[in-house]
Amino acid sequence: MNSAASSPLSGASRSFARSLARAAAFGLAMIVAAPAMAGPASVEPEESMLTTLPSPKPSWVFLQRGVALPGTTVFDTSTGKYVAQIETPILGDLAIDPAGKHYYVAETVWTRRLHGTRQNFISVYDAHTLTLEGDIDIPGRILVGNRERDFVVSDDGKTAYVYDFSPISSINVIDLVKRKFVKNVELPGCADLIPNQGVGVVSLCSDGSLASVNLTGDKADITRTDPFFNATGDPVFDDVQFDRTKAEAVMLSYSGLVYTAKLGAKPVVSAPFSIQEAAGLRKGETRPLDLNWYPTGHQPSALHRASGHLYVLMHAGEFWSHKDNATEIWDLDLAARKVVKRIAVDGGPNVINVTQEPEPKLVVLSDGDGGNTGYALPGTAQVIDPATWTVKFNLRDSGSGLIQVMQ
Amino acid sequence: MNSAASSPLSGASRSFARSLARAAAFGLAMIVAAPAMAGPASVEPEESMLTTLPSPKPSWVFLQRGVALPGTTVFDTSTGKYVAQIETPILGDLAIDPAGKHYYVAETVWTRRLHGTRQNFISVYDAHTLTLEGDIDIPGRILVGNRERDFVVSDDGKTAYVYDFSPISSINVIDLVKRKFVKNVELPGCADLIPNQGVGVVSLCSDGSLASVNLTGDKADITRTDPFFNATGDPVFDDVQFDRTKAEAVMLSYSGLVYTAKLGAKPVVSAPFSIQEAAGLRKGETRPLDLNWYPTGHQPSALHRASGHLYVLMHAGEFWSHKDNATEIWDLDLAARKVVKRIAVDGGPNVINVTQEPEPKLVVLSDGDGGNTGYALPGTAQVIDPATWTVKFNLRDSGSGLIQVMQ
Amino acid sequence: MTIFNADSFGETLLRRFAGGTSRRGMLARIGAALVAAPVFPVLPVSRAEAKPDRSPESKTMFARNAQTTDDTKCNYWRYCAIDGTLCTCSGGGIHSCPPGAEASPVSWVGTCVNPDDGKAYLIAYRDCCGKAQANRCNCDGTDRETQIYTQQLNNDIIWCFGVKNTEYHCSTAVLVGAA
Amino acid sequence: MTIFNADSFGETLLRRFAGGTSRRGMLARIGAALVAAPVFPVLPVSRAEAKPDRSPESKTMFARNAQTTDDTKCNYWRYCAIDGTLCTCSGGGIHSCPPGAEASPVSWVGTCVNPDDGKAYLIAYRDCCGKAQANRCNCDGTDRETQIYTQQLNNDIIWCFGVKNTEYHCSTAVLVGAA
Repeated sequence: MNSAASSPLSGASRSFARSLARAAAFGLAMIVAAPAMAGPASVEPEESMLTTLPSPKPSWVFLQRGVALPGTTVFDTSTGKYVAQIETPILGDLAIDPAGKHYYVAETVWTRRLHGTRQNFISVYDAHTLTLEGDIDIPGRILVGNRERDFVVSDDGKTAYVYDFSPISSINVIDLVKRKFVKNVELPGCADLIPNQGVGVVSLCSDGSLASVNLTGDKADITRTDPFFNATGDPVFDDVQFDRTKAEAVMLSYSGLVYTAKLGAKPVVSAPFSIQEAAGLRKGETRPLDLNWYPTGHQPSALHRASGHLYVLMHAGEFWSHKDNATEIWDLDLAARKVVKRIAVDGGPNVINVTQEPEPKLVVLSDGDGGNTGYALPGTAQVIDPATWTVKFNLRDSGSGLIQVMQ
Repeated sequence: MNSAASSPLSGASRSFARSLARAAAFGLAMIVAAPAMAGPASVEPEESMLTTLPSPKPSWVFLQRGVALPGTTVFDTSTGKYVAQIETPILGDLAIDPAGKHYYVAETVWTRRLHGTRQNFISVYDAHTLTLEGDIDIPGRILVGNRERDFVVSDDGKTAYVYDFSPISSINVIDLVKRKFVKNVELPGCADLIPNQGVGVVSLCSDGSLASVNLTGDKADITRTDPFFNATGDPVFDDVQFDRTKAEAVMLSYSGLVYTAKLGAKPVVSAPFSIQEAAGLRKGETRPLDLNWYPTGHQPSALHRASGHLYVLMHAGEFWSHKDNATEIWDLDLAARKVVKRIAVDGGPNVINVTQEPEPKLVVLSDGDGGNTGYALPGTAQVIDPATWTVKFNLRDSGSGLIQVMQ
Repeated sequence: MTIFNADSFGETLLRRFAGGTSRRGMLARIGAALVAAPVFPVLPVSRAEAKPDRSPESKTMFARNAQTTDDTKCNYWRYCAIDGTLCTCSGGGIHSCPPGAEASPVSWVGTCVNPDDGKAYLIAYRDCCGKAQANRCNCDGTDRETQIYTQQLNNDIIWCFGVKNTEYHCSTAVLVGAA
Repeated sequence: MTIFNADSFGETLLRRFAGGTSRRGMLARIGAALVAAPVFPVLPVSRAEAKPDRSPESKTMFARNAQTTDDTKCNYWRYCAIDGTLCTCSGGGIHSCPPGAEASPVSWVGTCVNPDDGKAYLIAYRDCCGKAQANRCNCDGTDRETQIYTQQLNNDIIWCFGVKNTEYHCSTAVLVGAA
């Protein structure tokens, strides 16, 4: 990597040195890193170096390697190059510090792999060295893959919220400045956390409402909007899109209804419109047998904040096929309520995201890639330029699940 | 599975019941296992059952899923059917209780996945229920894949030996009856443990000798044979074959030399013979450029104890290509010092084992299988009948590394 | 607006377990972890709206193509809302965990149509837990499958609760009763 | 019989580090973890036998096909005895660990021939540790690679010692000197 800086490797610890001397005494041959003391040689021996990273860039994309292999790969969509790997475990959640100084990973491990004591914590990594600065223990968290709204950081970067389902539904609040767990707040019947700056979080509920959880006081105060969607008949996808600067959330239902909500102490939800109608087609039904274009995937839509364009993975099929692979990407101008472009896409993606650069790049991937092995191994992500609708790069061995970007 | 017995699922714990009641009070809908109290219904509700296993059979084969996915799959080579999964971690070692009552797994975990405290222990599983009976903590163990001689159990099933390299070379001795770590014995310059009943273990050494480690006294007593092989110029494979009833070990070198050793307080090694000469070809060289047939793989040979036949993975190539994929299996009659059969094999295997049934079955696999992903995922093992040299079964999604059988 | 209408999911269970019992009594029984019971989010289920629709139009693509003979295939009728590795391929059975795995007493549910009688049945997808994922016969049925704010109808969540270790091994499809 | 003849591996290191120093003095310096040193099993290396063979006959198939321009390919000359994921493909370099990974101060070694000058060089394959395997560009060179009773020449062992966590991330190929 061109942007990487290097620093010499620090020396081994003293206790290790002792163990080494003991090993040597017992007849073991080995090479120890030792450039400084090297005697005369025909070739100058090399030093082992460490590599560091710049702050996360808006052109970077973070791809979870899936449910078979741990780790999140980072690629630069400007160059198509691999940048680094962030240590997310399987079913772990990554959140990026809005200031770009840290990566936070919410994870769950047993002390002895498949037994022992369950531990839930947030690992804090320095964004430049990717070294672990420490853990913040929390009481629990939901175990589910491919969700961006189970672990979110407030817009000011000071507070993290972790969704828990144990099977009691609740929110864990974490102070990222003090690196301390603050409190657990029960959240009956709701899930999916959207940071609501100055208030707390907003959440989707199974009665079809949005709950606003006010966490400013000693006691959490939860208020709900009127129900506006049908949580069992036409659910909105967990994958709520959120524009921090406008404090606006965009929700998409299985049938293709697009809702927007203005966040705040009392969120206000707009009347929905149909993405199919916005494309000049008839509205999506909520029953099988009727063929139409439907949104699809684990991460079916991506909002480019600056332009107000929502990119949606779509497939032709029946209702209740909301996990099918996409065959088209629709480019929806939210303000105009118009699908301005429909583009065929290869590889059957079911996750999509868009970089928040002035000239954005789309990244799509088939969650569950990895050839015909069925193992959801890292596959090939496509970087698509929505200005020209051409594939700029194919990122090989990149991800097999959630795609994240700098907000 | 036909042979499986079933028993009703035991009830949930009381503390969980409390948490459930609390969850319910907060408006969460769920289904709780409850066959006994079911009211009238048109269909009888089913109970959740547990499945149990018979004792391990000589026809079973144990296949490590490799370095990407944890777990060892068990298949029955008589039926080609999947039996169960034993919980071996990546780089964990499985040992089967000779009495068939337990499975032992030597493993290494950090309390917090990639950080925290390193723990090394042996997990003890009941062979019928596969439930964990407990752990036996040990000071350390080598981290290396695809080796059967890093964790062995004595013939009487009472003692386990775990090889450690830290980087001091040593043996951990474990009392399996008391389920306690006993002691650590340093083993300078040697590795690969062969149980030596009534004495301790025998080990391969880098001076080309066998070390006999006598563990009967308070202080370990190590004696070595004269050097008989060249550990750097023509190493014998780690994968020593061992016949418990005859107390005889069979070793195979890169160039194709076959050594046998009678174990005991003072092991005696026979003069080697060339497997190529035993096939009517010229002896293998120990230099590149000369083309010949060479043994190959991580587990290049398998001894059928009762008949004294050694089945060897072979490939045509140059010296120092000892990890190449095999293209033939050679059937070597050890007593006659004659290769009685050479058979072409598909799929380029590099691990082989043979069941110890009176009419044995060979199992071969390409370590590193998993399509073109390069991830060493479970691939397809072939079960070959050496009486007819036909493939009896293809075991799909079975393994990608070490193959083990009941001894 | 319909608040909860996952077919007759609610109705059935109310019929089977609640009967003349009060909601309070029902909770007490859940507390003893002896019975199954749904407790609905915020509003009690509307019985009228929860009636199962058995018209051909209600049949999803899955239901129209399901079979009842091979429970190791993804199109086996009970798998209409399953997600994961089939225990039937992994040393267990349609309602049995493989050796060493522990069945979660809590599960998500589906309403699947049995093509033999054309009737809808309530299926509890009980995960078998505490072992590494078997990864044999992976299936993903999505009939009436929702998002995680309606947990009991979501099949992405690791449904391993009240077990010693929540590692996911495989999923069973337990017949609870007629829907 | 030759006891240790991995080309000039031993000779070089004796020449470079031992010189007039006694064996005892050498061990003391290893104790300080400042220098590299081989201490041979049981018998000291025979200098006469350890002389590098630079004839064409000594060149393995790997050496005959190696290149010196692209260190992200398995046939790069230094990778004659590597086994694992290349750090050069994983955000690191030929002698640099990727961000967040820690280089093991102890390593296995290889003796590889540089096709540009035809000379043999000692390469230390230093593993970068503490992160999940990168799994990008996996290579397995086997020139003079032995079994685990001769650890320093075996490439299957996880060579992560003296680091905080021994999880294997990727491997570097550090040039130590002429062989």
